Amino acid sequence: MSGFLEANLPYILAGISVGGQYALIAIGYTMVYGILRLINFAHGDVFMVAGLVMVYTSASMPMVLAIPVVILATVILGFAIERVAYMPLRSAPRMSVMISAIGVSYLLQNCALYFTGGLPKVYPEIPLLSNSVTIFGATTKVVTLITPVITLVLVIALVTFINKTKLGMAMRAVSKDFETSQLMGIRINNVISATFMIGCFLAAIGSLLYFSNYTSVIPTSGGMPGLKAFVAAVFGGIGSIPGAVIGAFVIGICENIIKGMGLTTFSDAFTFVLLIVILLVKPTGIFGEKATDKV
Amino acid sequence: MSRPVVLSLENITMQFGGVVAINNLSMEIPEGNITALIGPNGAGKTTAFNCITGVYQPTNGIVRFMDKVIVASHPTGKDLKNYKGWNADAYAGMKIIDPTPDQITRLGIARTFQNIRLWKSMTVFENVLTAKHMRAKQNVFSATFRANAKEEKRMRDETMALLEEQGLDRFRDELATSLPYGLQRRLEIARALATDPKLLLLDEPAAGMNPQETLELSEFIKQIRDKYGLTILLIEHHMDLVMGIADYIYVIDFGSEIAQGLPAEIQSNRKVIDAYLGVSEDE
Amino acid sequence: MKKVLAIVLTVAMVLALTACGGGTGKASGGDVVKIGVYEPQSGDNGAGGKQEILGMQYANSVQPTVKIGGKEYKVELVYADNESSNDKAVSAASQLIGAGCSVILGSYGSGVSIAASDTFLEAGIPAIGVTCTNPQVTEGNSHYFRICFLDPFQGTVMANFAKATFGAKTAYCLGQLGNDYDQGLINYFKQAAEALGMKVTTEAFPEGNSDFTSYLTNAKNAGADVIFAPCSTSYAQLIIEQSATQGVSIPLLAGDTWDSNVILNAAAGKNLDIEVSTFYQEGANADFESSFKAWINGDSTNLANNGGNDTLAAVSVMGYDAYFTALAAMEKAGSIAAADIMKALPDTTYTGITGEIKFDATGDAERDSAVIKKVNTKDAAWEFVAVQGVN
Amino acid sequence: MLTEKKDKTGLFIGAVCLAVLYVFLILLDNVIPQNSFTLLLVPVLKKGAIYSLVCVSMNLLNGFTGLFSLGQAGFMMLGGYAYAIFSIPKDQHAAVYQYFDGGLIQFSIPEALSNVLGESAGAIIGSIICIMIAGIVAAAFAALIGIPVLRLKSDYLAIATLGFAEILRAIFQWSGLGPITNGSNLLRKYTSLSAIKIGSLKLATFFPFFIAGISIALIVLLINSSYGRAFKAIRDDEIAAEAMGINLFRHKMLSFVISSFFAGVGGALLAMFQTTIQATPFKSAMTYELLLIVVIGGIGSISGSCIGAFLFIACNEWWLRFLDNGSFMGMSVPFFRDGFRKVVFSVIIMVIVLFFSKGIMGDREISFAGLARRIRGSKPSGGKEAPAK
Repeated sequence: MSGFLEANLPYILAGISVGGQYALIAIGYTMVYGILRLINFAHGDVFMVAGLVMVYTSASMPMVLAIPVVILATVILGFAIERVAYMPLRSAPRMSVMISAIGVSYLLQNCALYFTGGLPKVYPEIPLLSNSVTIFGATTKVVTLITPVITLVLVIALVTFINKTKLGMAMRAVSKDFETSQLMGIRINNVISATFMIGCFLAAIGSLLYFSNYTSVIPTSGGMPGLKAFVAAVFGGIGSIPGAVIGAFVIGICENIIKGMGLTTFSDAFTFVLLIVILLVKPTGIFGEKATDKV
Repeated sequence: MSRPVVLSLENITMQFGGVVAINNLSMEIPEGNITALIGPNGAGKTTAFNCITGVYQPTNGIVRFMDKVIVASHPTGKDLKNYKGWNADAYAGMKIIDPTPDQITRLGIARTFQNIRLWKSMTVFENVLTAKHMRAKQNVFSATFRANAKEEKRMRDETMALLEEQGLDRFRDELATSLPYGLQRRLEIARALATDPKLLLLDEPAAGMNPQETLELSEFIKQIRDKYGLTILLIEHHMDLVMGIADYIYVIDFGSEIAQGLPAEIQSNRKVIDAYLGVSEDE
Repeated sequence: MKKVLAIVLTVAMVLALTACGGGTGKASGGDVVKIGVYEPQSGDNGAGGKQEILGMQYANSVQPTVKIGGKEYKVELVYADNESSNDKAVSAASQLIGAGCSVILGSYGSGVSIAASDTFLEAGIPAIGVTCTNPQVTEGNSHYFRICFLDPFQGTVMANFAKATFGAKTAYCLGQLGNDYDQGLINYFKQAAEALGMKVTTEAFPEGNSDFTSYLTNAKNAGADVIFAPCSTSYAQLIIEQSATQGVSIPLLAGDTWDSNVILNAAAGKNLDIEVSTFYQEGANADFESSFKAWINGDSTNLANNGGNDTLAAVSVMGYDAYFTALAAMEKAGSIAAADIMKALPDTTYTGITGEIKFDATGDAERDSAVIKKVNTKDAAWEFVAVQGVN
Repeated sequence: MLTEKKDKTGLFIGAVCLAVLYVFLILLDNVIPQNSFTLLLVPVLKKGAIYSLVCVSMNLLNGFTGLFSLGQAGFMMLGGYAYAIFSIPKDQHAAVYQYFDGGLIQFSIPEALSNVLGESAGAIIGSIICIMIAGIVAAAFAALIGIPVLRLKSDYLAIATLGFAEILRAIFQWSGLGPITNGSNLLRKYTSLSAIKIGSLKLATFFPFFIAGISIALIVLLINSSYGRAFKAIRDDEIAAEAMGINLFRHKMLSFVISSFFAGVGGALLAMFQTTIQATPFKSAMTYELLLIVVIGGIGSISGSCIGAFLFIACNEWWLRFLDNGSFMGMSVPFFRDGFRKVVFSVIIMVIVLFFSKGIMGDREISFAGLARRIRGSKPSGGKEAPAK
């Protein structure tokens, strides 16, 4: 048994930790989609920018200061992106907004390329998170173990926030019916900005955890995690926060089990197979609400 | 009632989650008749249309068109457990037939929509022409390579003729959505006629029209019925229109039939008056 | 607002156009000879490409002119970024041809070199590969030469080394899916290793992958004695980092891509055994190195391009030698015309920092040994291990 | 019935413009001396023509049928590979498939035809046959993929097609399929654009324009046919389209398959242009790029897609390259270093997306008939060339 654990625990651990990081990004996707019906393609790149900001800030200030600065900068970035790139297109067709999102993603990646000169940047070690620990004979970083805990705490906090506060209620109202909420006097733009800021806050935390584990930041670092997180959000039923979290863990764990089975070539492909199967069986994801068109 | 029945609904029940939108509705529509389906807002009229045209699969019941079963359903699985409507076992042995709307249209049932659904990027002419696509005798290759120019010309000529007849030819190159409201309704009817239907379903054709327009519409509906040998089922709120042109009327409220009969009978029916005026129970 | 924007955009476009027209128009002529630097400056191989360019730039600063046929020419380096991507190869190559280059140097990464090869061929411009090790770069191409060793050689060297030094019975190979360099080198390593009686497991990771823990666990579970992972440095950094935190102490072997500061930085202070095969060992030529380092340290951009410190990468030294090989070919040709240089190249010889460069019939440099070095994790420096041949 | 008739003058002007363009391209390849300008112009023209075709095919799907599909790069890859696999000469197999014992497919269509018809005819006809195969392979895969994914709606369709493209890419890179796809390695030495010539008359630039021209013409014919109208009906209002007897699944499938066919043809041309092909570049970023071009050109505008493609390629690979080189007209500028080009480029894209969200053409078309009328001094009336909104 101990031999089996020692051989296979790393896969599960990696899966859980990756799943937790995907979950934090996926929440950003799912919340924005819930309100604006927009796949925010730039979200993965915001996550990457958070990583880069950390690289640069940690070089010039102590870690206790750097972490809040990174989180703040990411939240401001999210706010700015929403105001500049999405708000002017509020009444435009959905395709235009999505293109704008792709454009922002393109811009962020290219800016990152310009500033880093295309060289991979080494993510700083965050004390405590980056230390190694051994459990059941499997060695891993502290961050691997902490990630799911932090994820769950944040998700619970978020769900409470959405259910108990006035702003949270406004978010739910807007996601149910955009126009009516506007008529009811909800300040739509504030709600949307808040959604983006929460999404980016979580992405910043996700980036701290993710890059502590995988310590290299390149301009395309956000691409794959972003895409996987989005798949997780769709998998769980886009618009649903618990769905996104469960989807993220399922995808993270499955991906690593697939790698462990020696099917490494198809580990990414498998994620998409899983997605397509789910979409065909339950087109709106596991927790998605069935939408019917009014005729 | 010697005329053959074109469309018949048998015990149609439609349940959304826990809400029974239509409960055990049966109707018979004889050939050449103008039949009206009336009822207060939210009574389930449009839902009935959607069950006939394949947009929704009814939870229970069958629809016959020209003596052929075109829709058949009965509750199964989870739906059966939550089923609140009429007799769940009535059609239990029957094979479920759940056609798509285009299959229904192909059979010869065309419809219009309560909230006008014209193709907004197309002109008036194109809107009608596109509806002819279903019956066009060409495949994608012959269409692309213009191999069957005669067919294309036939479609265009017929479309033009239809537009002239409806008095829409003046607007042929206008965008459909730029027309005044009343004309958009007419265009929707013209578009439905372009599919060569035997049965026409009109969903509140007079909605938003003034009395003059409504009067013209009544004439128009009778006219097309005679010209194309149509059978017509219409949903309407305008009592003037309904009483003026309907041969027979069904009244539903909260998904169930509360009355049926000739216009004169309906006009004096106590239940109908109560349903429309919202009389409370104790009165 | 929109109109103003439209006008501004149009003006910008026109300016851009004229700038290109102007810039390239007055290109040739004068006493300038142009050498095209066809290298990735972004993408997966951006870091390596930049270091290779550093070597050429340094060489250019050492000798900015060349005397051909009694006439002094100023040597100008023209750069085109192929973005480590084959689909940008043709236009980057055309840019160099358009600029009137007499000879092309590069590229880091064999795929992009192969992708641009036909474009250079059609233009009749010779190209000198610096560190592209795939046999297909020069095979069947009369215009493509190279000054480094080849993958079949390198793969065999590493297999021999794994057997001789670690007594390896099982090897685990890990490369990037879709990367011809990784897969090619692994293929030759596998052939040689199996011939030596080793058991070889190969796996591939998808592009953009950052979680290598599962792969490392696979290696461990396969009972591997060595891990051969000749991938690009972006991934190498992650592999090193994660094998340290996972406590996987299996020796990591790799090819020339890993000879980079990135690896040193990543491995610093970690308990790992990392050994790579490469073209040049730092410390072999002290004079050259100290002046090269001084040059790097003298400019912050250079320092950044070298990965933040002044450790010399072998690719930089190769870049330096490539530059001088190109000059030697021009001198031999007695002309700056591309066609003449191409004719002269097969017979060109040059004794560079990395040894004697002499081309064989296919246009490859005759190299019979590779340097193997290992990371001193304590000092974050390279340590010489051996010069290894095939036999 | 006036507008029903084709405006003869318009058609004539269009034909003349096209003929002039084609003659110019042939001259460009053969007569006009190469200089630094043409050397940069030619690849941009070739790639622009190829991207035009791919973008028009994407527009057919996204712009005219309203299906939000992000699988275009995957279908291009299929086409490119199919083309390359069937046109690598026999004696090159050992070299190309060096790790896979010379590969599985041991014949080359252009080569076989060359033996019968002579070299240039064989190369031209053979490559056209291979391009057709490329299209058919892409279309066949689209038909298979379409069965499940076309039942999905909007964003779900987008993410599923994106997923399929990624799956295809992984499969093509898998070494298990190496004897056919060469695994992670390049395919090369197949019939490239430079082999397309009649005697000494080079057609390397003409050829992609020719194939793309025919393909785009076919797409335009399709869009203006009864089926094209049905596609637009689906885009405008699916429910109404279905109620008017248009079979949604069948028509969506048709559009998907046809679009993929032409994406495959585009992929084959791209393979010819690049002279090598590898699965790596055909990732989602490429599809995003295509989508950007479609939007910049104008969703629902064929001529917009073409203009967008040429502008995009020219900016990306030519006009803005000076931004990377550290100097502008001889002056050195502090911010100009590698990567700056892409920053400027993406800012331009954002400006277009935000301030010109209808794109260059909106949903209008360049109309030679309208042009003719304008020359004659009368105003354009109604029809396609006037602003639609």
